[in-house]
This record gives sequence, C-alpha cells and structure tokens, in this order.
Amino acid sequence: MIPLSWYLLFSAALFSIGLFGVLSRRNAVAILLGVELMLNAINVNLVAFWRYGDIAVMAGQVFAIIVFAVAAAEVSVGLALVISVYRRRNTVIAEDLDLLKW
Amino acid sequence: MATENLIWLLPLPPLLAFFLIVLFTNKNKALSHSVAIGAAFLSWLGSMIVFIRAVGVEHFGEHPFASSINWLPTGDNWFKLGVLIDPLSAAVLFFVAWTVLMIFLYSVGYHNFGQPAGDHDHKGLPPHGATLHGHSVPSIEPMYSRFFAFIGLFAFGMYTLVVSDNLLTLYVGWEIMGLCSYLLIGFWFAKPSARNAAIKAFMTTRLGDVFMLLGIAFLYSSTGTLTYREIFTESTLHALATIPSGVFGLSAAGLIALFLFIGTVGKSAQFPLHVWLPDAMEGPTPVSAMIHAATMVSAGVYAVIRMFPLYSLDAKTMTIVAFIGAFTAIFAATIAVAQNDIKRVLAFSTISQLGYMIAAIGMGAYIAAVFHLITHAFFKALLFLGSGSVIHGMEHGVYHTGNHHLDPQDMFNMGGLRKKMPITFWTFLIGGFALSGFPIITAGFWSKDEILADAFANGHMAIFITLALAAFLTAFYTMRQITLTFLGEPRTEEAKHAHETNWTMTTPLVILSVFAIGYGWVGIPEHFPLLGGLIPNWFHEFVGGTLAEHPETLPFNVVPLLTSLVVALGGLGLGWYIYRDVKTAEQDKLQFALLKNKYYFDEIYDYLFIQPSIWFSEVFVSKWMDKGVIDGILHLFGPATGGIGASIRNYFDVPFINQFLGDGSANSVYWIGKNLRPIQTGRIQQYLLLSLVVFSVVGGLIYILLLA
Amino acid sequence: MNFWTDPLKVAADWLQGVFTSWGMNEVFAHVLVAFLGVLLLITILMVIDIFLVWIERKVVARFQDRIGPNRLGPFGLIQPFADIIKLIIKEDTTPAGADKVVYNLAPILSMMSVLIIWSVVPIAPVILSVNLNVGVLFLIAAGAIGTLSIIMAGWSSNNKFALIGAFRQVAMMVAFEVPMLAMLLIPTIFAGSMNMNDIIQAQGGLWYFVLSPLGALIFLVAIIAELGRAPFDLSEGESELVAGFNIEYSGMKFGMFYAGELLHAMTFGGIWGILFFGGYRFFGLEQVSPFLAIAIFLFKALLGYWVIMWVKYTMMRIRIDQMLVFNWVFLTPLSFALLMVTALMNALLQGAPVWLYAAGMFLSNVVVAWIALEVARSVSRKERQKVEGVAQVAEAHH
Amino acid sequence: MTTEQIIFLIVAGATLAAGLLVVTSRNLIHAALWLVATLFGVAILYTLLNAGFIAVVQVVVYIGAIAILFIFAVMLTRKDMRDSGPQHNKTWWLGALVSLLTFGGLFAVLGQWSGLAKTGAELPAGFDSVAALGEALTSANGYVLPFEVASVLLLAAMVGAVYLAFNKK
Repeated sequence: MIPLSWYLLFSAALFSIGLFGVLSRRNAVAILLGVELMLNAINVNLVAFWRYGDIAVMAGQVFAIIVFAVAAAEVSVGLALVISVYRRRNTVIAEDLDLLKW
Repeated sequence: MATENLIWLLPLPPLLAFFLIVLFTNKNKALSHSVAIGAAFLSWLGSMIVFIRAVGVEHFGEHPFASSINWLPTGDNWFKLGVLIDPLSAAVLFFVAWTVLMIFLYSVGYHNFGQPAGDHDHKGLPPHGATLHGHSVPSIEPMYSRFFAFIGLFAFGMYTLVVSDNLLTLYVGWEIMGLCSYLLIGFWFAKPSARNAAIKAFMTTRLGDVFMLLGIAFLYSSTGTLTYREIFTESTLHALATIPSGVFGLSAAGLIALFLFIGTVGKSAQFPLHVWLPDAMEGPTPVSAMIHAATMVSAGVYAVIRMFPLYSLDAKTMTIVAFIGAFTAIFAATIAVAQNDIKRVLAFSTISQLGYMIAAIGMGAYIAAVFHLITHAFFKALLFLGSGSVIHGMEHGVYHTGNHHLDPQDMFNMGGLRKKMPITFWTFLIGGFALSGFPIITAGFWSKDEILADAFANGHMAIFITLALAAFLTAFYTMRQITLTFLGEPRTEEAKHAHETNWTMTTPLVILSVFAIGYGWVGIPEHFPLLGGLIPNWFHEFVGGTLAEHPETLPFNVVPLLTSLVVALGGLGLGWYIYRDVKTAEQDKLQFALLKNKYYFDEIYDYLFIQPSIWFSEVFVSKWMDKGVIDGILHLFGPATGGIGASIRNYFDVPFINQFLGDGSANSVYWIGKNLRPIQTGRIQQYLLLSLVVFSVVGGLIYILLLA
Repeated sequence: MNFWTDPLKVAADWLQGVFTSWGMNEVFAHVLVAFLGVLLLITILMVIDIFLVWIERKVVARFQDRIGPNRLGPFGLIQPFADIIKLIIKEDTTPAGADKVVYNLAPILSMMSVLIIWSVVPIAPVILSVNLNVGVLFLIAAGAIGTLSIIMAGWSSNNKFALIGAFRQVAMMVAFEVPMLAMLLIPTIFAGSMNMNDIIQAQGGLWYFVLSPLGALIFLVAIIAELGRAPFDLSEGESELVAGFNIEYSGMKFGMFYAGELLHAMTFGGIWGILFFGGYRFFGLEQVSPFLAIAIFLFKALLGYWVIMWVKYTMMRIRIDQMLVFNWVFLTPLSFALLMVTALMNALLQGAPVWLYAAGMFLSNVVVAWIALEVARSVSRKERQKVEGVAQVAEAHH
Repeated sequence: MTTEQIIFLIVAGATLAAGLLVVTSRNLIHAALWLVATLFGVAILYTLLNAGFIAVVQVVVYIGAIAILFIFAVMLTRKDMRDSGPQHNKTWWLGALVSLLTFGGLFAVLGQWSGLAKTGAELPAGFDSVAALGEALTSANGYVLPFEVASVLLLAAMVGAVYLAFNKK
C-alpha cells in the first residue's frame, strides 16, 4: 500500500511546476497550461484524501468533479479571451498586454 | 409510483397551469382552458388513486400516508415540511378533487367559450354580448384565460391545504386561497361594487387570519412543532392542557384553539365576520362564488376539524365554538329567507350550514361535522352551479329581448324555468332537497340528522332546538327559492325565452347531483330502523379512525329523527304553500327590512370601525400629527441647523478639513503615487509574483517569529 | 468447468501452472499470462481486420453493382493480403518540416484508440477482458484518444490540407461526442449500471432497441460521425481536401489509419449491438457455449458494420456547416430531450409491469421523434420560403 | 516495495517529467501534448487510488475536451506559436525561486503533519464507488446543490466563451 505522503508530495511538486509555468511563460496559452497543472495537483490531493480518509464520505471525489467543471469553464472562457485578444491586439504574449498600467 | 411521492405531486399541476397560462398561453383561450382542465384532471386522477389506496389500507388511521422533509434548521432540530393523508384528509381530498374538476369544466361553458368576442366588451367588465348576423348572442369573457389562471392557483391552494401535514403549509394554502378569493371577487375590477366587495372580503378574512397566525405562533412557541401528528401526542396535548395561558383563565390549548377558531370564523364567514360572504357574490360568476363559498369556506371548517383534539382539551373554547356555530346557523338562515338574489340566498344558506358544522364540532360531534362538511360541499356546489346555469339561461332570455336593465339574478324575474331548463331544474331540485334534508334519499338528511341526533344524545338542548329551527328555515327558504325560480309560470319575457345551457355546464350538475344523493348512504347510522346496517356505516369507521380513541356510535333515538322529518317536510311544504303563486316581490310577506338588510351589520361595522379609522387617518394622523406637530418641529430645525452649519464651516471646515487634511493628504498621496507608479507595470505575472513573494516572506516571518 | 464452458480461464490456469512449474515468480507469471491474453485478443482482432478490408471492398462493389475483388483466391479472399504486402513495401515518406515524433506517434495512437475499446467489450458471458464499472464512459475516453491522434496527424504533417481536415474531423468528433454520450446514458438508465456486461445481462427479455428505438438511431448517427464516414466524411472530401488529415501518410502508416478506421467501424457496430441489441445474447443460445456466444456477438457486430457501410455507400456527403448545425441545433437538443424523457418515464414507470414499462418507453420515444420531426419540418419550410418565396412552396405542397 | 509502489513511482516520475516539459518546452504544441501525457499520468494515479470514475472522467474531460481546446487555441493564435524568441519572461528565475519556495514550504508543512504516513484501509467488499458518488451527487442531503451550481457555471462559461470568441465582423 502506498503511503499518503507520496501522493501529497507528488501533488505538491506538480503544483509547484504549474506555478512555475504560470509565473514564467510568456504565452498566455502556456500560462493556462500551467493553471491546468495546478488544478490537477489539487485534484490528486482531493481524491487521495478521499481514499485515505473515510471511504464512505464522498466529499473528496465530489470536489474533484466540481474542480473538473470549474477547470472546463475556466479553460473555455480563458481561451476565448485569448483568442479575442489575439483578434484585437494580434498577440498573445502576456507581457504585451499591459494596458492595465498607469 | 409510491403513494407518498404521488401526494407530494398532487397540488403541483394547477400551479404549473397557473404559471403556464399567465406566462405563455394567455393569448390563446382554448389552449388556456385545456391546460387548466388538464391540470385539474391530473390532480383529480392523483387524488382518486390516493383515495382508493387509502380506502384499501386496514386501520388507516393508525398508519396514514405521510412523508416529510427537513426544511428549516431550527437550532438543534429541523422544522419539517411534509404531506399527510389520513382518513379525514382523504375524505376531504375526495370532495375537493371532484368539486374542483367540476368547477373547471363548468367555467368553460359559463364564460361562453366558443362565442364571438363582444362588440364593446372591456377587460374588467362582464361580457355585454355580441351581435352575430342580426340578433345578439352572449359574448366570450374578455379575460377568459386569466380566470382559468386564477382558479388554477386557487386549486393549488386548496390541495396544498388538504395534503399538508402541518399548520404552516396549511396556513400557506389558506392565504393563497384568500388571495384567490380577492382576485376572483374583484375579477370585474371595473365594477366599483366588485372592487369594494373584494377589498371587504380581503380585509375581513385578514382580521381572522392575523389571529390564526397568532395562534400558530403561540402553538409553535409552546410546543416547538406545527406537525399535527407531533402535536396530537398524549404528552404534548397534556402539556398544552395544563399550561395556563394567563388570558381569562384559559389553558394554552384553549387560547390557541380560540385564536385558530377566529381564523376559521373569518375564513368560513361565521358571525360576526360573516359580512364578506354575501358581497362575495359580486364575483363574476357562480363559479367563483361557489369556489369560495362551497369549497374555500369548508377549508375553515376543515381547519377546525383538523385541530379537533386541541379544541376538545378546553371546555370553554368548545362552548364558544358551539355557541357561535349555532347562532350563525339560525341567524344566517333568517336572513336568507328575505333575499331575492338567487346567489345571495345560497350564500346565506352556506353561512348557516357552516354554522351547523361549527356547532357540531363545538358539541364534539366530530364525525357528524366531517360528514356534513362533505355532503354540504357536494350539494352546495351543485346548487351554486345550478344557480349559475339558471342565471346563464336567464341571460339567454335577456339577450333575446335585449332588455339589459333586467337583473337576471333576481328570483322574482324568473319562474317556470322547469320546462325551459329541465336538467338544471331536476339537479337543482335534488340539491335543494339535499340542502333541506329531504328524508331518507338525500345526503343532506343523513348528515344533518346525525348532527341533531348528536346534539340530542349529548343533551345540548339549546343547540338542538336552535339547529332544528335553523333546519326548518333552511327547508323553507330552499323551497321558496325552488318555487320562485322553477315552478309556476314565467313572470317575465326573459324567463319565457330562457333555455338550457350547454353540456359543459350540465354535465357537472348531473355528476354532482349523483353525489348529492348517493354520498349520504355511506354514513347511515347502524341503529337506524330498517335501513341501519343494510349498508355498513363505512364513513363512521373510516373517518373515526383519524382520532386517537375511536368515537362510539350513538344509540338510536326517535326524537331527533322525528324532529328532522318534521322540520324538513314542514319547511318544504310551507315554502311551497306560501310562494306557489307569488307574482312580485311586493306580495312577499317576509321582506322585513331588518332581514333584507342583514340586520344592518354592514352599516354597524361601517359606523363602528370604518368611519373611525377614516377619521383617525385623515383628521388625526394627517392633519394634526403630520401637518401640525411633525412639520412644526421640522420647521424649527431649519434655521437652527443653518446657524450651526455656518459657524462650523467658517471656523472648522475651511481652515482645518479643507486646507490641512484635504489638500495636505491629496498632495502627499500625489507625491507617493508619483514615486510608486513605476512598480505598476500592468503585467499580470509580475503582480502575481510580487504577491507571492510578499506572501511567502510574511508567511515565513510569521512562522518563524510566532509559531516556532 | 471444462474447456468448452470456460475456455479462457482453463487456458489461463494451465499456462499459469506451466510458468510456475518453470519456477517463475507467481505475480510475474500472472502478469505474463495476462499479457499473452491481450496479445491473443489483439492478434485475433488484426486477423478479423484483414478480412474487414475484403468485406468492405466486396460490399461496396455490390452496392455499386460491381463484383469486387475476385481474382486472387476464391472470391478474392487473398486480395487483402496482397493489399497489405503492397502497403508494406511502399516507400515510407516523411514530409519535410514535419514534426517527426508526433508524426510517427499519430497512427499508433489511432490504432490504439480502437484496440483499447476492446479491453472493456464483453464478447461472451465468461470472456470479459476487463469488467470495468464505468465501461460506457470508457468508450468516450477511448474516443478522446482517437481525436488526439487525428489532430496530431493533421498538425504534424505540416500541410494545410491535413490541418484543415484534422480541424474538421476533430470539430465533428467533439461535437458528436455530446449526443453520443447522451445516448450512452440511456442503456445506463435502463440497466442501472455503466458496466457493459451488466447492460447485456439486463437485456434478458427485451433488447433496449425495443425500449428506445430513437436512442438507437441517434447513437448510430453519432457513431457514424465519430467514425468520420459518409455522410460525415467531410474531413477527407477528395474534391476539396484531397485526403484529409492522413494526406501525407504513406505505406503502413496510412495502412494503420485505414485498418484502424475499418476496425473502428466494426467495433462500433459491436458496441451498438451490445447497447441496444443484447450483445452476445440470443434467446439463451449464449448459455450453450462461449464459442456460440462469440459467434453471435461477431454476427451482430458485422451486422452493425454492414448497416454503417450501407449508410456510407447510400448517403452523399454534407457540408461542414450543415453538419455542425445538424448536430448543435437538432441532434444535441433532441438527444437531451430524449434523455430527459427517458429518465422521467423510467422514474414514473418504476415498478410497473414489464409490458407497461416497454410500451411507455416505446411510445414516449415515438412521441419525441414525432415532435422533433414536426419541428424540423416547420423550420425547414420557413427556410425554403425564405429562399424560394412563399408561392412555389405552396404549390409544391399541392 | 510492492508492485503498486513500483507502478506509482514510475508513473509519478514520468508525470512530473512530462509536467516539467509542459512548462519548459519551446514548441507550444509539444507543451500541449506533454500536458496530455501529464493528464494521463494523473489519470493512472486516480486508478491506483481506486477512483475509476474520476480517472475516466479525467481522460474524457481533460484530454477529450480541454487538451483539444488548447491545441486549437495554439493553432488559432499561430503567429506566436513559432519558436522565435524566448518562451520565458525575464523574471523566470524569480518565478522558479518562488515555486521552489512553495514546494519547500509545502514539504516542510507536510513533514510536520502527523497523519502523513497513514495508509488507506482496504476497500470494503462490494463497495461501488461509482454508486456512492452518484448517491452523494444527487441526494438532497448530499452535494446536489454544488452539483447544480456547477452546471449553471458551465452554462454561463459556455455563453461567455461563445460571446467572447464570436467574430463580430
């Protein structure tokens, strides 16, 4: 049997990798890829806690499902945003999209 | 499908129909009424299934169909909502389902479906008729769909009230019906009389409802539950009976019961809150009139019967109930004698019959009350629909002659309709006989006789005599009505040309008349001579199962039987004898002003309550308090505030706030902003990075300094 | 328990015994046996696949009033082998600027996406590769891999035709996965389980085709679109895209796409049979012997395959916009409506006698279908009137 | 070292490697494909956790829909897809530092947690996690409300996405 810690460490690592992607990629799509990694890490945690906690309590899996839904929504809207930005500004480099500054 | 789930679904179809019609189909009349009737039919079907399954169960009273869900968390436990079908509500459900379906069907014909739209009909006014190649014909109701939407909502309220297992949802259904009666009475809102009647009904019932709400609240605060089956446990009842309420020596049970009863007094138009029901006849049609006169008002009685175990705890309350019931019975009956409007007669007879039931409950004659409630609902529904049919027939005559000033509801304009409208006549006759308790065959006889027998057997002599007298009057004015309407010769041209209404109106009459006769036979007392025991007293067994201890059957006694025979036959005979050849209202000996004006109750209330409140609002509040006192004070404020304001501005605001705080802070912020500006690059990743760095640093510091 | 009643288990136990007698580790032996089983299944499938080529060619020939392959061997049975040899000895080109790894990975994935489906297909009462409790969903998952393979192929060939073809194909597959999923849920509702074997077992008395004919029909349409065969073969419209996503592929790589498509078709035929026609069941015959059950299942699968071919060779190709409109505006709402109606009826008729249940389901299906057709008709009439003007339509009616 | 553990180590290692490639590879299509690989690995971990349903849904939703969507997006925004120029911004080292910090922090926190070494109980016989999940998702006392809300969220997202990506020309 695999100890819980392995899963937790794995998801921690995956999360950090995703975070790195989010923080360092220039391409907006790539940033979203990083976000996906982070979400997956969270899901692994949730399911692992379900498995190692009380099996009868389905909260972990349910949350995982909810996270799926949220991820799908996030990606669809995010990519739609990227595409419409690309239509207007003809770029998807996050650094170029800095209209928000002073 | 499981019965419990089915019960949950019972009230829904009419509600859906309501929204469907209001939101989508109100343009299309045919679609609207088919939606409404379809919904009513679904509910009817479900109710029948539930009823049949209920009858099938052995000892249904001990384990009724019940299910409930957690609704509201109240601290340590839940407030439960749920449905309950026990023998009582099953029996009530039966007649509700039938009557409601009949009403829906009947309305189609009554509102002249299929007739052309009126030439100059307005929304909010009764249809004035249309001219179809040459001669004038009835025209379809302008707000046809709306009407069906309303009665759909009404049906929802009624079903909710019947199937609910606690006082709260009962109260919800109750109020929904109050709203519906307001809407339906004021259906022709362009008629001032209808408007006022609607407001009057609403206000009067509201008075009762407020008390009922008080009662419910008191009940909840003292027992912590509103579910019947939790209230009617030995411990709870005993506790209620022992706690003193602190109001004129009543126990808590007594006071609660009294409050609930006031609600009933309002809803089922008992004295002194009966005044709204006669005016409710302003409602567009006997359909709506019958909705809240034959069906809704029985809701009030149902509420009392439902809470019977609570009532029976306190003798005082029971006495009050019995007294009010009996008084209303005789009181309304006397008024009914002098009314000429065919619908008003029925309205007052309704009031008096409800008084019967209330009196019966007051005497503890539980089953008799239920029995009379149901039989009365059937034959009174039949009578109202019949009267509607009569009026409709008369309107045909009116359209024929074109004399629109003639009141098609005045019985003195009718007469001899027997030949013109045979179906209506026979069904109306059956209903009338049932109402006046024509011996043996009619349902009304059995239920009424049972009440009288109860009164006699339990030695309530005063009530017994009152009720007997009321029964006599009932028979009398019923026969008066029948005679004036159907027998003899037509008094007017219109009456000559009245003719039978179409099948959508007559079918309900026929069906209901079957019940008006047949329903009595399920409740024939066992010890009745000859007939007793031929048919087992199923009703007594079934409904009696609702109570914890099954009420014993009465020993037979000949006195009440003779009384009811005498009063019924005597009243009928006398009524026919007096009115057999009365031509005009002038020849009517019994048109006392006192009775005609309903003992001047409206005037009294007007003088006692309405005028003072008008004075209070207009003169006292508006003129003195508002204009005089409050405005005066306000006018004082003005100059004073002005002075204070000016000084504050000159000596504090301008120098300190503006120059020092305002400009100073603005300048400093500007300076800071100018120097911090470069940080804001507008690059989301850098923001995130920055926040994360700060977070990790601060988190680390906190961790090191505080936790470790 | 002898070989005829449960061949697989007998063989597996025997092999296990042999391996362990060689002094092999228990676990390792088990894994090895399982591996061999998988290998066996794949081999059989591949052999069937070879003959599918022949069947396809024969059937299309008949549809087009030809004879089809008839030179090599009896009825040209050797023909497919010749085809294969040809494919193998062909030059295996890789376009310049192609993304090598992805380019070579794509055909493998596409073949894999077909084969992986068979890991949950019960081919006989005792022969279920994996008795997965979410088998039905697994189909969609496998389909997802197929989609991936196509887009990889289209992108990596560095060819705009291929890319456009892949885009169309993927758009279509993603679109039609929705009604497909909805229709997969209908047998799930009936059987109360996503396990394929349970679904088959539940179809003892009544095939779900009887309960939900409309569902079966929609599912058929969905799988045809998933396969990208006519009338949904717009991803490889020769006239516009030459050959679609696999335009740059040659030799055995193309062969893998091709064989994958054929096997996919038959597989989906089998799935159709399982979900709506009782899989390997045929009036208790399957109890006689597993081999008979396999035969029945294969027969049903081939029948489904034949239906798919029938559609392919009778219908004409539709445009991409028509396809998308057809799916998103018509098929998806219809399938959802059907799903809801089925669930509702299932709840209402809970505990009703079988005949009533079946009748209710069937009638509800018919009603839904009728309404859908009425709506479609009125809409199309309006369209026509927009285009042609009212008059002609009116007279077209008389 | 049981078989499960071996499988886990292999899969986890491969997944993390794929994840690293997702955030580092210059070619975005490759990054997306590596994402697919990562998701597969995670799905396998789910199966190791006896969460078959979640695993399949992972494949269906992520690979079948999300990954495809990514690839589409990358191709539609083709101009920046070329490997020209750096794929990481100038502050990538800081980002790396922060994520390493995060990992270290999580590691430290986990290291102190007591329930870390606990191993899950055996699945009770005949326990159908799919059925249980269905119950939990639809029972009134379970998670039906979040479930419905999620559906609403999806609808809103769909509408928003269609509106945003709709070409107003």
